[in-house]
Amino acid sequence: MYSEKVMDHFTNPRNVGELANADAVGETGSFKCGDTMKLYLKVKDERIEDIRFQTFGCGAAIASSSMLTEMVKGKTIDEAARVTNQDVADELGGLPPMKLHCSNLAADALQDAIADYKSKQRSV
Amino acid sequence: MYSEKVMDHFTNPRNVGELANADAVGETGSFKCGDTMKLYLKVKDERIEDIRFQTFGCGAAIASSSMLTEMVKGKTIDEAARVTNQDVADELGGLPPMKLHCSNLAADALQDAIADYKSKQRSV
Amino acid sequence: MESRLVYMDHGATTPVRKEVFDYMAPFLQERYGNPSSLHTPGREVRQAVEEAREKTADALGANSDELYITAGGTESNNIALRGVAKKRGKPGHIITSSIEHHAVLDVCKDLEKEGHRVTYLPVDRYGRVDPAAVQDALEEDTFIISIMAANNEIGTLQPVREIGALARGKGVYFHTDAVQVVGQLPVDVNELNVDLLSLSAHKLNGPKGVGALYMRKGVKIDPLYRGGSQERKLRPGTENVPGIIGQGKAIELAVSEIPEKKKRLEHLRDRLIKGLINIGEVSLNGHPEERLPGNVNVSFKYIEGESVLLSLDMEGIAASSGSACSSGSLEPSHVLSAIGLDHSTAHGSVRFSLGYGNNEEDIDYVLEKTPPIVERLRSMSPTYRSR
Amino acid sequence: MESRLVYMDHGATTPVRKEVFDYMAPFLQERYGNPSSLHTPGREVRQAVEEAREKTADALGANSDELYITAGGTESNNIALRGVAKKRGKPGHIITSSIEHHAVLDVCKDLEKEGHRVTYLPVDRYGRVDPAAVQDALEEDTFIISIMAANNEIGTLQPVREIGALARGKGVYFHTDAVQVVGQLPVDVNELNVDLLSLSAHKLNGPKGVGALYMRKGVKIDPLYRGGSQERKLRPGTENVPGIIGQGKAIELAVSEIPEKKKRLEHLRDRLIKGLINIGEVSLNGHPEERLPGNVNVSFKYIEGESVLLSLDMEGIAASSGSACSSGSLEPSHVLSAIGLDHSTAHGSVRFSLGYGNNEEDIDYVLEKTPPIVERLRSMSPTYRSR
Ligand SMILES: Cc1ncc(COP(=O)(O)O)c(C=O)c1O
Ligand SMILES: Cc1ncc(COP(=O)(O)O)c(C=O)c1O
Repeated sequence: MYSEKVMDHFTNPRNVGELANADAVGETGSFKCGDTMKLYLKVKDERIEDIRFQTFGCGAAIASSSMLTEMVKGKTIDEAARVTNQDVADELGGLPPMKLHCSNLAADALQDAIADYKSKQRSV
Repeated sequence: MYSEKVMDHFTNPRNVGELANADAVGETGSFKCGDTMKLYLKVKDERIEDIRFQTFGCGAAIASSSMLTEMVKGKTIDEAARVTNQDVADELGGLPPMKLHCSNLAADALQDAIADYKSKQRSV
Repeated sequence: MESRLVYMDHGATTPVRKEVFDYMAPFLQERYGNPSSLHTPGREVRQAVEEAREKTADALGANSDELYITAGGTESNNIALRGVAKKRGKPGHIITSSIEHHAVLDVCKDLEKEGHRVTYLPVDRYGRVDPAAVQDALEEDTFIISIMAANNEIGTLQPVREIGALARGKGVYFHTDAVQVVGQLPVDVNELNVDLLSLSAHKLNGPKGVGALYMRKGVKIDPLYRGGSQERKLRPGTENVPGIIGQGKAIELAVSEIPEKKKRLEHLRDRLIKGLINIGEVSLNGHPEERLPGNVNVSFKYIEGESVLLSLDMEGIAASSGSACSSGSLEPSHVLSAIGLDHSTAHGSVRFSLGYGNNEEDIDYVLEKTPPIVERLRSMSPTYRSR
Repeated sequence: MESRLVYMDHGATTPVRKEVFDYMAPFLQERYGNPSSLHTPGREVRQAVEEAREKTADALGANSDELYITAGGTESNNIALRGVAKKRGKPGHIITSSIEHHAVLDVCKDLEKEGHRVTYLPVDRYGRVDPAAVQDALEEDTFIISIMAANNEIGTLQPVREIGALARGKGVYFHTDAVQVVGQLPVDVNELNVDLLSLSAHKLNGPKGVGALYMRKGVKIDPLYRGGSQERKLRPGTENVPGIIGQGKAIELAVSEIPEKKKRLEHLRDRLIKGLINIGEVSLNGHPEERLPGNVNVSFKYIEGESVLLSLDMEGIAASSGSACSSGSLEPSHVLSAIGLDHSTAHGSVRFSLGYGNNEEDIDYVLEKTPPIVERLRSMSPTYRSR
């Protein structure tokens, strides 16, 4: 069902947990299947210096979260904003069709985190 | 499907063939399945002295014909007239249900032969 | 690495027992005649098929001419409900429950489209249908009641006997989907007042792709398929001979062993439930006592079922989940919703279904491997705060 | 007494080949997982099922997502015709032939009751449908044409390609019951312009109780059964895994051997036909050339088929007959009537269908044993006068 890469990220997820002093937090969930994800960003010079996730969800959800954090760590906010859920799925070597629409939401959580980050910048 | 007795009468039918100088001939056939039977009687002192059959039909038809000839040989015409298709089936140790109504017609052929005999008696 | 398999998904399907395999194997080899053929190779197979039918009927206290072979539980359910509705020929009313298997539920939805009216009875928090609710739901033109004998997900047993008596009193057909029960608990169609009953061989250590429909003599039904005259025209088509033979043997064995097996499985089941609950923030789904001897269904709070399954699978433990993510559909199990679980508790459900071959060591193993898995997943969960 | 079996009833069913049995046996033993399950034992079985589907599709030149597993030829035919009619939702016109298998013919009769109109095309004395007659029968609302690829009784091949082209030109679905042809002669759904095709594993040295329906992408159909999401919901129910695996292997083997097998069987067939005709007052039924490689169907004048079969059976020869007496119904075969045989000639028909394992010695044996049987039965017949 899942590729080896998915299973690797599910079994040994990267960057899991919280960031106590996060600069931004993003959250998203699937109405369809109930998965929820939370992303914490530490940003320095418009660059994602550190990132953590927490996910309630299936194997795909956990692996997508982990993969995304690897993909965007060290990227600028603008670069990171261009990463799509499809990119995450591709990087994982593909996901089962039904999982594409429900458990592959990490990029949405990132968008939410970036929005949070930007709104905080404005309000500063 | 068939009892041993049926198979015995099918394999070694008794009294098969024609009687050249028959006193009566009977014939019958099933509209339903197309089986036909012919019976030849030799009658002496109102008693069936000899009997022969010819049958175009399935195992049950052949066995029923053979069985009937054994049952009525030596009987008086009146005794023989009382033999029914059911008697033949019983004597054979039973027949498959569907065969009861199509291939078990020997007693009908006998009735026809007896009618033939009687009409010849009258016309003498 | 030693590869250990602890199979605890007997509710999904079961291994074919060696005795059953040995019994059916000749019918996949030298005994290949078509039972409808007139010749000896055919007639000998016909006889074996009829013996298997008898065994299957015997197991239900039925006559063998009330037993129709099908291709499984799904087909049995479809034939029962649609066949009776088709014969009726005009719209009417059907009573069923909201926790039936899809092979009943979705047929009912189809029948609604064809003009029938269906009452989907609610269940209590344990998943039980109230016989009084069945009584209340009866209408002038109710023509069939279909209530499963036990639920496949949460294992809850239904008051089949009471519903049967009630249906009998009203002259309404009573169908029960007994796919999860036959071979696990005693079933007697006369004691239970059942008119139609579905079973499936692969749930009782028989082969996949064969089942049966018991139908009381006199039940008026139309076939759905047409073709040859097999199964007295109710289910035409060349018989799945090895399947039928295997089913007969499997059911004979299963039923003969019920008393011993029930005791053994209930013991293992209760040990497993207790051990899992001990993990903390784990709740049992289904009825605590009125449940299938081998069924354990729990919800692990804060985490999702599929990820638990995947983790268990990596330890060689095979289980299943009512989580949306694992079902091939996107919705959480209708059964877990019907017993009132909130979305996230339903999401965290896992079923361990015990059966042939499971033993104390399997329970030990599962109780050793599960807690760290739960702990790990909870540690990743945004909703969990460890105390 | 030495007991010899010469099986010449491959049109009724065939032995499962050893390679096929060996291939499927593990799925009746250690590989028992449910292919819908998420765990490793389930996933591994899913993969094997999909490989078998691919093999089955490959054999028809189809894509594997156009191949749906069923419980046999009867179910495939029922799903094809009823499913398309159900989806259409309103009455329309169907074209079929008068010599179809009952699993097509009786479905059509059922559909007539539901308001559809059906044209049952006649056949010539060899049992051939005229493509021009199909053309002439087309009506404004014809939505499906169902013509079998080869007849099971008399072996006559139909001009499937021509009918397919014609259907394609008119945008009407074309279904063919290819149960007797797949594995015997090359079949390519694209070359033949077939939209739906039925096959059955037990006719090609696979197991009983499993078949397939090919359905071209885009064909609009409604499922008949509801339940799980197996077979993309067209045929729900836990998969008959060993059957599917066996079917895949059997069809792969059968199709790979067609060229050699066709030559071999045609040779044996023609020898047998010649030898039987030599008995005298024996006539061939069906087309002399355009027939299945293994099909021999003759009428023995003056005698009845069942009694021939019984007598052959006593010599260890397994054959079949279109005689009413042997069919379980009371009417003579509709096929033999349709090709214009009178009642008594139809009554005397016997089918020898050759296949896997038959050889020259079998033909010798049948040609040695049959003449005295015919002679004996004729000597008992009231309609026979020996010259
Ligand atoms: C309660 C119940 N009914 C029906 C079915 C369907 O049976 P089958 O898979 O044999 O079609 C199942 C199992 O899948 C079941 O658990
Ligand atoms: C031409 C034809 N169609 C359909 C069928 C039915 O197939 P099955 O017996 O697998 O249901 C058969 C064989 O019985 C057949 O010969």
